[in-house]
Amino acid sequence: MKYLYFPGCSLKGSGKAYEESFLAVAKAVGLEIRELEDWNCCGATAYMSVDETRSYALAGRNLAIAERENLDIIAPCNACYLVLNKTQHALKDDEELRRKVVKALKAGGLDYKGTVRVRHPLDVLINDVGLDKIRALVKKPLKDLKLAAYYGCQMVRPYASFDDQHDPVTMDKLMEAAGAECVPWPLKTRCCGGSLTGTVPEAGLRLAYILLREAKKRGAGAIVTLCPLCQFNLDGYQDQMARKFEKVDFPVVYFTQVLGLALGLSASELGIQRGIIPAGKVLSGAR
Amino acid sequence: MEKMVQKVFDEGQRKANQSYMRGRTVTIDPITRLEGHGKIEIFMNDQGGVDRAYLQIPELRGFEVFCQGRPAEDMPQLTSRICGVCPTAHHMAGAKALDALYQVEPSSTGRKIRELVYNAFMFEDHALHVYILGGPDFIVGPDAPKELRNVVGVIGKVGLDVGKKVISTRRRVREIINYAGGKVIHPVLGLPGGVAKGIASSELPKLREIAKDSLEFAKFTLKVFHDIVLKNDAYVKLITSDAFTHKTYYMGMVDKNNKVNFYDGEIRVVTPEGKEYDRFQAKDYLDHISEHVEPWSYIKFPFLKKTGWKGFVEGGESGVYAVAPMARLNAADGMATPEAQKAYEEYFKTLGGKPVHHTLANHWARVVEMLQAAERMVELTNDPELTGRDIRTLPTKTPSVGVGVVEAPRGTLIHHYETDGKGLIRKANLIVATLNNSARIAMSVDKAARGLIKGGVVNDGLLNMVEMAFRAYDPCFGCATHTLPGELPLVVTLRDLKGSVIREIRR
Amino acid sequence: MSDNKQKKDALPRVGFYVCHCGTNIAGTIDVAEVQKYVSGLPGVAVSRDYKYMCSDPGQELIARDIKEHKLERLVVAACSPNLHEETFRKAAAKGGLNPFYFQMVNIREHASWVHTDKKAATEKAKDLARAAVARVQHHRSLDKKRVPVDPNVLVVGGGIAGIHAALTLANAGKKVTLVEREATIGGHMALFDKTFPTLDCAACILTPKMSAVKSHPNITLWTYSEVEKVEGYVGNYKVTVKRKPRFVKEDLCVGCMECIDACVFKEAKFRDKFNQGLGKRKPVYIDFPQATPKVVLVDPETCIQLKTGKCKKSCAAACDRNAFDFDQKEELKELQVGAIVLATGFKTYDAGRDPNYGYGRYPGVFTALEIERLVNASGPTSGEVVLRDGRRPKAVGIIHCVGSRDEKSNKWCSRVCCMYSLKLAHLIKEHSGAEVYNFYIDMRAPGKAYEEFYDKLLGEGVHFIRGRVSEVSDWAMTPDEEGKLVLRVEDTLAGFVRRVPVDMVVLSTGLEPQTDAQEVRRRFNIGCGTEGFFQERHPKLAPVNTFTDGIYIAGACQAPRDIPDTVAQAGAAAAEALSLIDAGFVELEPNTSHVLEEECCGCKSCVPLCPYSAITFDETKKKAVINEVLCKGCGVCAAACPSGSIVQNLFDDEEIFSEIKGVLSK
Amino acid sequence: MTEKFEPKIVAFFCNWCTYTAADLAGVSRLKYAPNVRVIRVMCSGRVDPQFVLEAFARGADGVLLGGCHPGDCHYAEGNYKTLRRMRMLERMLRGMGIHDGRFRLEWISGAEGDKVRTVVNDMTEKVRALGPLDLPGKFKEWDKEMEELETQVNSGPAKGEAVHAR
Amino acid sequence: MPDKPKVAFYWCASCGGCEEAVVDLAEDILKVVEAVDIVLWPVAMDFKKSDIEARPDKSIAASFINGAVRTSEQEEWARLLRRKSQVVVSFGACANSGGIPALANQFHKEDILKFVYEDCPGVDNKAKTRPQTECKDEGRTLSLPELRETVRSLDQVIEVDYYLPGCPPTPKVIMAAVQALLSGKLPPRGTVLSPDIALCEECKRKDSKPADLSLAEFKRPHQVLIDPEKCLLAQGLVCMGPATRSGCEALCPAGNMPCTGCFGPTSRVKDQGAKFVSSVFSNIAPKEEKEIDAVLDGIPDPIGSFYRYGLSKCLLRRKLN
Repeated sequence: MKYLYFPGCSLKGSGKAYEESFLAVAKAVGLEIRELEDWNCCGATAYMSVDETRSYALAGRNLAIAERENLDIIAPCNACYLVLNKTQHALKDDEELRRKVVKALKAGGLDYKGTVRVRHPLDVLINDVGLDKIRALVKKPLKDLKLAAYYGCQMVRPYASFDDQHDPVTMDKLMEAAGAECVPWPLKTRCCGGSLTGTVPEAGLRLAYILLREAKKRGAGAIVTLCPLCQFNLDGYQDQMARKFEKVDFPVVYFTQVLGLALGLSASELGIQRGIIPAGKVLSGAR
Repeated sequence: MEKMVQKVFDEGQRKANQSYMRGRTVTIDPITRLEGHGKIEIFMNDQGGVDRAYLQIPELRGFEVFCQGRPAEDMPQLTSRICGVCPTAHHMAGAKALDALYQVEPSSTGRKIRELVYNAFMFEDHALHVYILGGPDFIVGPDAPKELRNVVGVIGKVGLDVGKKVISTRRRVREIINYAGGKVIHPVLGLPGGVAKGIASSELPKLREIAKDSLEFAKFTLKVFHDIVLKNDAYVKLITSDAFTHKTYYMGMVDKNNKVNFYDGEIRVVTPEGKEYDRFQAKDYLDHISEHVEPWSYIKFPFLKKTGWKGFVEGGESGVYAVAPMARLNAADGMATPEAQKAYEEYFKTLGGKPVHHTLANHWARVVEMLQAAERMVELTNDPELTGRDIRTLPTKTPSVGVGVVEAPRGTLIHHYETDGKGLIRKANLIVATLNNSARIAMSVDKAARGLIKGGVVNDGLLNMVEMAFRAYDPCFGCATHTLPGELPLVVTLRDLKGSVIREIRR
Repeated sequence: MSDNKQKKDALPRVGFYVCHCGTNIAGTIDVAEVQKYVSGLPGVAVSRDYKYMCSDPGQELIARDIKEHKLERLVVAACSPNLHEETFRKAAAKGGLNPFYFQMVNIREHASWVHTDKKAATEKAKDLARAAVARVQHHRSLDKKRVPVDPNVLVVGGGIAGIHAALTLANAGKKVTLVEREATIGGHMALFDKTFPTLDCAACILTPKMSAVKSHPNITLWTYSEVEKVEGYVGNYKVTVKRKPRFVKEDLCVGCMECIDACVFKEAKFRDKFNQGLGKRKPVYIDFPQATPKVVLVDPETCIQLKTGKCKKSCAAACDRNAFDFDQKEELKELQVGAIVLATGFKTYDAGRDPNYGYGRYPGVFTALEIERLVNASGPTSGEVVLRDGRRPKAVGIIHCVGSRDEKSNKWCSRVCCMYSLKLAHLIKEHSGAEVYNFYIDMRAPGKAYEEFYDKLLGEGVHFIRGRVSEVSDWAMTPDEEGKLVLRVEDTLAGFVRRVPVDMVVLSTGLEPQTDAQEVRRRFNIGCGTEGFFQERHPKLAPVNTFTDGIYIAGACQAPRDIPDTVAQAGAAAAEALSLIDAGFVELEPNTSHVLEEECCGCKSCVPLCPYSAITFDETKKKAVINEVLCKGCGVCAAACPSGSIVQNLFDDEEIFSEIKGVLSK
Repeated sequence: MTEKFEPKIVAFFCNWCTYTAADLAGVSRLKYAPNVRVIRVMCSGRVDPQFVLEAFARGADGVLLGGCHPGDCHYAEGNYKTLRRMRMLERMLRGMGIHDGRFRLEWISGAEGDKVRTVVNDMTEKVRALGPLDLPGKFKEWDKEMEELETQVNSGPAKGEAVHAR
Repeated sequence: MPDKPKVAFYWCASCGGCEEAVVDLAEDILKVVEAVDIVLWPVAMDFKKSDIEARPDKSIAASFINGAVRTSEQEEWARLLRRKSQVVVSFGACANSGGIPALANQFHKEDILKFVYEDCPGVDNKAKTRPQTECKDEGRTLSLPELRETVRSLDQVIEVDYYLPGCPPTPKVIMAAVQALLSGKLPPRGTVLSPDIALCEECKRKDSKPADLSLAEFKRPHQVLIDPEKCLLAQGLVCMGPATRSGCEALCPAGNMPCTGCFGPTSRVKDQGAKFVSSVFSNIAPKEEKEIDAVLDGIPDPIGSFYRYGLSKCLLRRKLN
């Protein structure tokens, strides 16, 4: 199974651990991953709201490059995943827009027909690799590890392409395949505070805090997520939360890290040490 | 010059002069009594003699092209529409090409049914030409008034009973084709590996009867030819006269004993001296035959590849060759059946040994072949296998290329198909009897014209002579260009060297 | 070709009329120009435009012209033939012209209403008119066939709609067969405790009608049965009904229920469908005390005897009438009826489809139907409003429009939810004294005494919050939310987001077509709308008719409906059926096909094509023959006859070819 | 061609589904392209491939055929018969060089007024893009090659005079 | 023989099979020759075109013209005979509907010339010489007529009074027609002189045709051994019989091969191919598009199969570019 990997800015920066663990896991389950050559910003952040057409062109460029190889793109960052998907849809539905964007691409010696599929690693692991294969590959089942599976807002909305918008379950299933237990909680897709933590801190922090607290209350040992932004938000601001509300001190890890451990990869190759709130101990149940 | 020719001239002179008075146009009949028309352009030199005469074929149908994409098994039926006079020849060549295409050997019964149908066809087609198309030239006579130079005239000459006999024999022989082939014109029996329909033993007695009578009729025809033609000095002289003579290569199909065979065998070519020059199988025809294209005719001019195209010239140096009865007899060492063999020997004895170069001898050769066809019919109708049930072997192989050949009344006929895996025609090539003769016919016309036209005198008798030059080949330009024959009236145009029209003779 | 066709040289005299339809047509199409244009066409003797052709004077005009101008053909350009073809055929007849010497041109639905460009619309009208004029010249004079109507009626569905229709018909003296899929009639209404807005007891008003059905001499009641097959045509339907085995002889059982007590299962332990799974039942059971027929039945899924054949059958033993028969087989019965009333009802929206409301995830979340059973005196809790763990709720939130007015699920308003939510609010408060919150988008109370009912509840102190609830969750933001279900909702009147903690959430689920509505409508050869409810012939003028004559629809199978409307519609359907039956015969459209015997070569190509086996092969003549009574005029055979030897009346080749030529040749 | 080409599309609609849908579109006042001329038949199964060819031969740039959805035919299976024949007809049209876009078979139920709108608009645009088919015009054009001669011969050539056709 | 009706036979673009068919009247031909005065018959008798031109208009009782029309000469002859004749009989499939040659209407002239003179195997033509309407040979100017793009039926060129169907017409229908003409008992103009009912009527296999074929597969003749008794359609072979006019007494089925439709359709059908499709394919077994296509693949050349003799009369007339 061959795929093109679109890192986006996060996985090269704050989300390095995500990249490391994702690539390691992909290797372990036998996915052939090649980084998209000469990729550029996905066009997320504020750009969309500033100039739609251009940001579509920007994202379109990545799709165009991918199309030449006619392989699926894997975008682990939920923001990239959403924007590229959005672009994909927009270019399909809006003839006018497509004309403009393709014109722009042509100027760059590219073209886009609209054949590329944008995939999330979770989607690929669940639907292309399959739980059975993963169960078979698990070397160290993560017994008595309790997790709160947190999907964030962007993976399921608006394109619930492979899971339910309100009550997604795929990551829970995957974690269970890894031997872990997922606590039932209703906040799977609730806002993590996102950029608000930067702009309206009190709001942002509160949102993030609620997630952590609830997860903890429901007996989870850690939140497992699949979005570098969420991970950063929940993991990074806990000291501020401590000051504002209470000390939570709750690890937030990537699903690829957890899976990696179960597959018998080492903590270091999965970048577990990179987390601000140390997750080693909680996950150590597995080691 | 011969008395008769002289006579024709004087006559012509008179008419021509009169017609001058009538406003410098002479109107002459179409080339009639052959399947397919020609167009003759005669260029005069200053002396009023012929500089060059062209026989042009004005149409083309493109069967090879519009058959593309069609299922191969339809080809025998499609190509039979190339010519309704010899549909059976095309049908049979097509069926044999399908055998090769699907690499399937026809069941023995299937093969015999085909042979019976085919010999029946050769017989009736020759009969048609002898009595109705070509025959009048001799039986009634070349100098006879035109309104008598036709089947009615023939009947007048040989008597109504004979006329009726001709007609009834043809009808009955054609009934054989009708019965075994579904239709006599455009039959439907041919399929790869055999035939569509078997022959019921209940039919045998009738078939035997017809075969027997056919043989009798063939013998009778030979007698008629003796009595009316060979006993007439003028005719013999005419036949052997230089105007109707060309020394070229000759092609025909022969069995393993080098005897004439219409349905199957190898293609043999002899030199103008009558020596074996080439012998090959149909599938290899492209190694031996090429086609030359002239801008002034839709017909193509095949030639012997090894010798090459040297233009419209005679002799061993030129790749021009001939087919059809006379050629077949030249190319073989004898006939395959006793009666025919006797006639064969007499034919060459009378015409001064092998090979015979006199175009008009085709008429006689045709009668010889009628005998063989009839004798084969007798043989086959007495063959118990003819009524076998195993009439067709189903093909199992994937089709790709197939070439089939038969000897049509008018000469060697080759069908060549190439298909995709589903048996749909990708490419088709048809080298048709008359096509093989096209170069020699063109030469005959030129030679006849040169030999006969002097001082710009052109008249009916002359035109008929020119017609005779190629009517003898019983040519079918319909076949030759895979055009629809008969759409064009003959136009003879006399031009000076500069090409301006001195006189146009047309319908 | 056909004898009574006119000769080309003498074109029949055509009268052409184009209708303004007020401004409906004239507003977009230049009718004067059309009239003028057509007047110049070959064969046209009269060409007029008129305000309302369908009006009496309009029809008079036609009748008069036919006489005065000796018209031989009639063309009217107006609305859809589905609306007024009959009208103008009658007008033609009135003028003494065979009604089928008429062709209608649809320039309203197909032109003026759907186009804005006047010029183009007018051109289109001209083309269509020209085609009709060309076509009508080939028309032949025809007569409608009359076939008798069987006076018996089939009613499908034993809900309030079916019950009312059946009784109405039976009271009119017609023999009625009422077929119900469940073991008892009563439908959804039997589940309810009270009905809005009067709050009168559902049972009290329904059960008398149910027993009336049972006891009515003209009604045959087949419950636990389903329609398998429907053949025939208007007035003459042949229906096959499947009767499922109850394993209890219906005629013997008196419903004493001794057997139920005697069952080897001492405890009732199986899901009780009738009670929405809130209660339990035994393998031998009866849905509810007033079930009609009052006959027990045995569930093959759970009965030991039926599953293993090894049971001591104490139930059977307990029956002193030997009503048990464990060998009962399903049987097929055939009916001959002239008309059919479909009252197959609805199903409620599956609340599980909105995970954000947590149905199935949080035990405190209920559907409205479950509450209906809870508040019902004869329900599983005998009227006690309690949570699944038995606690009494202190606060209850009722969420409206679950599965209604929602892009993601159903776009339509289910029409009854607002009112039944109000009813439930009242009953819950009454039964439990809890605080009740209604979360609504709009309050829709458009019926007699409905708005007043709403006012009444406002008076009772029920809370109303205008806003669509975004999620129901169990995480607490504040201590007082602990252990509660919290509804998040934007209060669109107050303009901020509320979190309302409650103990019980009620989802007012909307109404949907029955799961098998599609199969059913195919079986009866009628249509469904895009939303899946049965399609009426005309939304206003034929609300209980379908496109198949003799088949009528009533109740929520056609669209969400409350009880009063349903009953009214059931009456209407019954009346339609009666008018059909009492006419005694139906006139069939003469658009049937026939074989030109001389020309038929007997290739049989047409024989297998007829869906109604109307075409047979005459072995002696070696020709195909069409039975014109069985023929329904689809024309498939005419299209398929390889030698063109089948003619369909009103649609024969010449007519259609001339129409094609007509629309195209300017 | 300066002014926009307005395609002529002939439609055959079955009475029970597609024709009703078109009525519904009207009742709902949906707006769509005025290029279609509807011919009503009781069932799409009545539509003989000859009708389609005739429509093209008479000058239609496109032909639209509307019937009930498979399984929904008012006459049980008429639309399957339509589907089968028209699949073959499509092959034949291709064989005669008529672009696929010019012939269209659509299943439109009585409730799908909106589909009538979208299909008609879409087809109108697609056919507009293909340009005029205009067979009647082409027939004339093809027959031009005969005209010159026709006049010559019917006026009758003087006896014996040559008639050359080039 | 002045009082005998004058009759002309002419061939346009035909294979000569129609003349053969006349010759096949055999003994009967003498009767015909007795009864009429043949003023033109190029294939068998010598006559002048000028004779024809010299005749007063409408002086020929009947002209029998066979062959499709593909060149100017053919058009010229057709028009001339039309002018001189009271009745023109379109003789045979080619004249009636283009016949086999009309299959060329699925191609273009250029395709044909290019293949025949350049791409055809065996052609030795480096110079890519093509026959020219005008060319010089050693200074001598020669000309050839131009081929028409389109092959036409006779009635697409001149008005036709009657049609004799078949490829070729059978002696039976020919005699019937001749007698009708001689007796002066003429049917309405435009009539096809053969029974106006489809071929199954006179097919020996008729009774063996089951009502419901619902074919799941079509077979090609070479793939199966054909049962000589059973209906050919029932054997999965494409037999045009049901969509073809009778009169030939089902010769091809008698020859154990399917009818290919040479007698054309009945008077009630405009387009033989379309009508055949309408009938046979309505009732094939599958319902799903994919499966339907699979069945249709069994007929790789629909045009050639359904319009073998009638492409000129297909409502679309010829292939567009």
